[in-house]
Amino acid sequence: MSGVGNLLRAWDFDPSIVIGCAALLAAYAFAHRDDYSRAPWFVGGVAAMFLALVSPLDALSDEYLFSAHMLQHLILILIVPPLLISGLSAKVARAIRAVPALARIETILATPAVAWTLAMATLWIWHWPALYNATLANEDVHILEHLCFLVTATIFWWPIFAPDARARMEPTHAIVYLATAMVSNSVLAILLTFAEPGLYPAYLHPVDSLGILPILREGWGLTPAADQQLGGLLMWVPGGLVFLGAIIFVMARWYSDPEPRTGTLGVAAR
Amino acid sequence: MPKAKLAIGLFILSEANFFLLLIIAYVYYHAYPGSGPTAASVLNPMRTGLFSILLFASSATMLVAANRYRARAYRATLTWLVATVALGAMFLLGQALEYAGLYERGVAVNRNLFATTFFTLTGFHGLHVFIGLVAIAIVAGLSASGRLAGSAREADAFEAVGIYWHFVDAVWVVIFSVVYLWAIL
Amino acid sequence: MSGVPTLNPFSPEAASISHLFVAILCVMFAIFALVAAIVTVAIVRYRDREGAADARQEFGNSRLEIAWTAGPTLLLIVIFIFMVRTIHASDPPVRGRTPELRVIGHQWWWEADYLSSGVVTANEIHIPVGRPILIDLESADVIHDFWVPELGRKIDAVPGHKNHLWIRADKPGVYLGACAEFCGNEHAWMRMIVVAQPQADFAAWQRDQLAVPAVAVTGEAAQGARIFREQTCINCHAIAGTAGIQRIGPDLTHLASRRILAAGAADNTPANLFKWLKDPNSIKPETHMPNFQLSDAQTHALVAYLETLK
Amino acid sequence: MSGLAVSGRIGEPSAAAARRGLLAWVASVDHKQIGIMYMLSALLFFAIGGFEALLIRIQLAVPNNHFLSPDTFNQIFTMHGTTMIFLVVMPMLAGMSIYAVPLMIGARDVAFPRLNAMSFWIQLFGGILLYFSFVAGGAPNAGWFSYAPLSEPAFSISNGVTYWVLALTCLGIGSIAGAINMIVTIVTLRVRGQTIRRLPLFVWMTLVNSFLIIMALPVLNGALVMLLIDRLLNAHVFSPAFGGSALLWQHYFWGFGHPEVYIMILPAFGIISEVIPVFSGKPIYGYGFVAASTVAIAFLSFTVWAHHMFAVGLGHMFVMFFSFTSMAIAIPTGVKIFNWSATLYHGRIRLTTSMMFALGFIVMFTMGGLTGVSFAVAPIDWQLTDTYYLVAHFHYVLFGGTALAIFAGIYYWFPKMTGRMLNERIGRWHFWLTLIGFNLTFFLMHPLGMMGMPRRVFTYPDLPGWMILNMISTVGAFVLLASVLLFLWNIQMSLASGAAAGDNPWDAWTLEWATTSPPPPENFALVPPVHGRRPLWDLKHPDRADERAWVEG
Repeated sequence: MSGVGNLLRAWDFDPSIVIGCAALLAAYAFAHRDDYSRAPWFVGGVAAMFLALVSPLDALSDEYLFSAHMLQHLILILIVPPLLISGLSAKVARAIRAVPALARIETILATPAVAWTLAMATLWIWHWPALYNATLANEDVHILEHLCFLVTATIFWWPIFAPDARARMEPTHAIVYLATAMVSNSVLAILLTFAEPGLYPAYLHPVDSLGILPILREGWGLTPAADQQLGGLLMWVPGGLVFLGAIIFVMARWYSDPEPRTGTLGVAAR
Repeated sequence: MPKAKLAIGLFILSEANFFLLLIIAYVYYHAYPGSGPTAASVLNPMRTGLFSILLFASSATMLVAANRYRARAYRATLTWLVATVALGAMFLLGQALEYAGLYERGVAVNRNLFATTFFTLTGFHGLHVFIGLVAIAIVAGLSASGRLAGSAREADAFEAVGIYWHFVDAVWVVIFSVVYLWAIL
Repeated sequence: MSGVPTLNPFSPEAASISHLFVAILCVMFAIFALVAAIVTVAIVRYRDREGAADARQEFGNSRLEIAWTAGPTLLLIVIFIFMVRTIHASDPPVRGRTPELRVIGHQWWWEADYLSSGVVTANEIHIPVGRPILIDLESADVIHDFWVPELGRKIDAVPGHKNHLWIRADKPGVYLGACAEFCGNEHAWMRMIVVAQPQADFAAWQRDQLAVPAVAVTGEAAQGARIFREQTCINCHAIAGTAGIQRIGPDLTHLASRRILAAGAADNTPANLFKWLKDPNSIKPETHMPNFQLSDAQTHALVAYLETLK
Repeated sequence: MSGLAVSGRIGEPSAAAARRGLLAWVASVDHKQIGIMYMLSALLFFAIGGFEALLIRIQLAVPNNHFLSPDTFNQIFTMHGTTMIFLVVMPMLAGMSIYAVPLMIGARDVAFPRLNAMSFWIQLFGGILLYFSFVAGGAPNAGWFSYAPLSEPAFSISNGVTYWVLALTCLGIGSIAGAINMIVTIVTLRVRGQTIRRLPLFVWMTLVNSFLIIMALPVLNGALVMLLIDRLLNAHVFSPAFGGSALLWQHYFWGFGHPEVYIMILPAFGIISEVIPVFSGKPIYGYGFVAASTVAIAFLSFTVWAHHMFAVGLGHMFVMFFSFTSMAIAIPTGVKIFNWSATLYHGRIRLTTSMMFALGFIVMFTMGGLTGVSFAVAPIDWQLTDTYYLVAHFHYVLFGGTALAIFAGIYYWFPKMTGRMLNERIGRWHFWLTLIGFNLTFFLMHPLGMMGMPRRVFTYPDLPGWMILNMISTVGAFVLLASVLLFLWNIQMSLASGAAAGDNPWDAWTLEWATTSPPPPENFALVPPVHGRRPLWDLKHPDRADERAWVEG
């Protein structure tokens, strides 16, 4: 199984990623120097992002498997942003809002309609075969794609996980917001799952630089058709479950904080 | 929250699902067309495109009508409603002509799977346009007889009809791109 | 063969399923007993009677909730892992192997074509013991489902959608099978048997099946052969060595060698065959086999002929 | 209930109040009368569907039986399934929601009373249309999910399936209209103080359920439309012989069909979540978790449909994903069962008939849920799907689950609807007969399936053990018949001479018990103030009001 060995050794510490992650951590450490209580979340987010982009998963995604690439994107869209946001402390969030320019940006971007449209548009547009194939052909486009996903996803999750309660959406609206996003995500996923194989030709005949193609095809049974199906299913089911989890989380948060009293007991409410 | 508006929103939700199913069927059989006519071989995107513009225009006129209505300019409201009905009717006429042309070339609903799914999809959309026209006509009639003079309830109903109409157009945007534009690509 | 085939497997594939099933049954029973016990205890303990304590006004306990969400989740994850293993064990991938046998579901009988040897038979599938046979499963009309519970999973025969399954038996014997997907009027009588034999016997059986039966020239049998030719029989049925080549109904070349008649509606005895030819509906109501209003004499002759087709 | 200030909306007096006699019902737009008509129509069809069930059991009592011809048998079981699902369970639950929800939220009526009447009459019309097929050349005979191509004209010559399609389309439209009406009612007509978080769970589940209906029924309608075009305009969307796809129908049908299963159980969950707390004298345990798990179920129910298709050869990838989601959906369901059980503890349990049915529900539904999990495990499904084990499974869900809950609800709300109590002694008999008859009929179907008996066979060979099990099941069916007759007799007797109910016979705490029984056309003279989830409890125990307990504990 030297092939698998090659795969496991295929770490690619792309400077842009290493530096980017380091910068993120530094910025966080500076901003939160007096309170590291939420740091684990943020660090977890950065770690997830780092692993998704430098580990063998990246090698698989770029060269071999649509499904692996899908997994990588799901991590960037559904796992990393919520973790990063949850890592911020309310204090820092308020500090950011204190800067009028930033505050204005947040008010615009955090508008549910805007955030939703941005995120979903990004998701759909980048899966359009022409563009998707372009990302596989050209590394810069690929990096651009990943940045798009990260940024718009962060904007998308902000109104749900924002550290400052006032920046969060009203629960019932949040449920609709997430549910509709889940539907849009599922429709795209279903299209990918049932589309004819070869939607993304690059994965039909990979240049087998790691010599693992036989293992993938026979050993794991990932023929191009199966690979594309698996990709769609990953987006559909685990992806959908993340949105569902978020909905449940919102409801749990909602039910757990006591309601303001309406009128006084026994006495008629006028 | 206004009742009629919420109700129409929910209705649209269910309608959207219904059309999604028909579209999926069309796309599915687009991959396995079998013998006989295909979208590319028998459809005329240019011509249908022109008629589609009429339909989209009717959405605009409906917006203006709603706008005039809010401004309590009921005469103008009526005019714009009539314009909307006229545009919608022309779109339906265009669809009728298209169907007639297809039948002459022997493309009937049971000719092959493309034909079946095509007529099902566009036919049901046509039906929805027609229903929308009836609704708008009723609203126009009410406003003509001056019985639309905006109590909150009527305003709510007016908006509901408008939302439904915009939905019908939005569905056509999807159908037109999936059926006609895809055929050119 | 036995009372509860799904729990009494005769192939590794079926065994892997039944082991998992037994395990799951135990888990299910444990959980059921738990819930039943919880409810019963509550009823006994907190029943409203003289001097019973007032109901305690409590609203819930998040720790408990998380516990009984996480518990089942873990259990299901374990089950899922075992399931994945069983899926591969009970339904191994085809890996480009060419099927040896094609089974086609018809309303309401099973056609079996041995692709390698060319044997064609119906409702009675012979397999060699101990060797997995790859079946290519198709349907001629509606959806049917091939199911021999003692030998493994069921799988649908879907028109326009080819399916494959492995079938194997560890011990010689006769295994009952049936169509498990509702397929119309005679769904109930679309049964089959799988006969597992030692390799030698299996080879012998194939040889016999390939032999072209001698067409009787004298006596009742000859008369029956003529009836078969001249009545409309040959419009649907094939018999090797005769003009009958149609494959609409079951191939009758070696009808007399089969154990069952009309896909399990009756045992294959001369008496039943007589009844069947005289009035098919009396054995299998609403079957596609028409009633040709044959006289008793004709029917006897036909039976005599068909009984020669060993 | 005096000394309360008015905080509920009180609309114009109902149109029905003016009319008398039958017309008062036929022309009624009052949610109480329409709700009752829904339930009565459901009872009528329950009688018919039950009769069909008896015919099935008689035919299967002994092997090689000739009581029914195969085609008749197929028509009967098709009609039995379709009737029980679309003409009994759905209208019954819809009727209960339409009757109880406006009362529970302190409203005068539903948001659109006329639309409400329309939904009822169109559903009734659909039911009549379905049964008209019997005199129009034969009832549908392709099973309640009418798998293509068996349901295509090539294999189903009679017009039965066409009637089935048309009838179901009507029922679909009616249900969607009703669901829209329910949502708008719950969102816009709640009495002041009753926030979403304070909704009675029955109302909450009705709300979620209505969304399920709005999302799921159009899927069915879409599929039906295409099947209809196949049948009437001889197109071939679902006939493989002409390039169509048989599996597309299955994807569509189960895309609707599995949410449908939850459409038939969520309101039942709601009833249980009202009955168990009231008769335990405690608030529901873990309100938030019960409410949230309902939402989880609703979403998951759209991701599991292909577990009905494990046997069609989808490929292992699909199979594993769908069994994963199918197992996942068991988790929120389990959460509910645990919360109901926990509600019993430290309570003061009054074993009324209603409560007995509710407790019976917990145990019987658990059984159905567990066999359901065994079907989520694909290899087990490969052995047992389309056998009597499956028949047993969904009867434990729909009878042991939904039907028992419906009985619980009827015994609970009958006093409110009629002003008279149902007889508790007959009620207890009814409960035990139902439980015994139900388990006699369906429990032994589990072993029957394991022994290899496929479902939907009009008869079966005389294999060892098959006959005795079938015979017992048939006997059980007649015990069930007895229990139903007892129930009808109880209703009839209690209507005539039942004890007067009073406003709040159960000492319950949701708003419907704050008005007279039966309620006046305008529902409430006064709606009590709502400060929590149990307004009437708060009134009775100002010192131990929920809100205090909430804030303090």
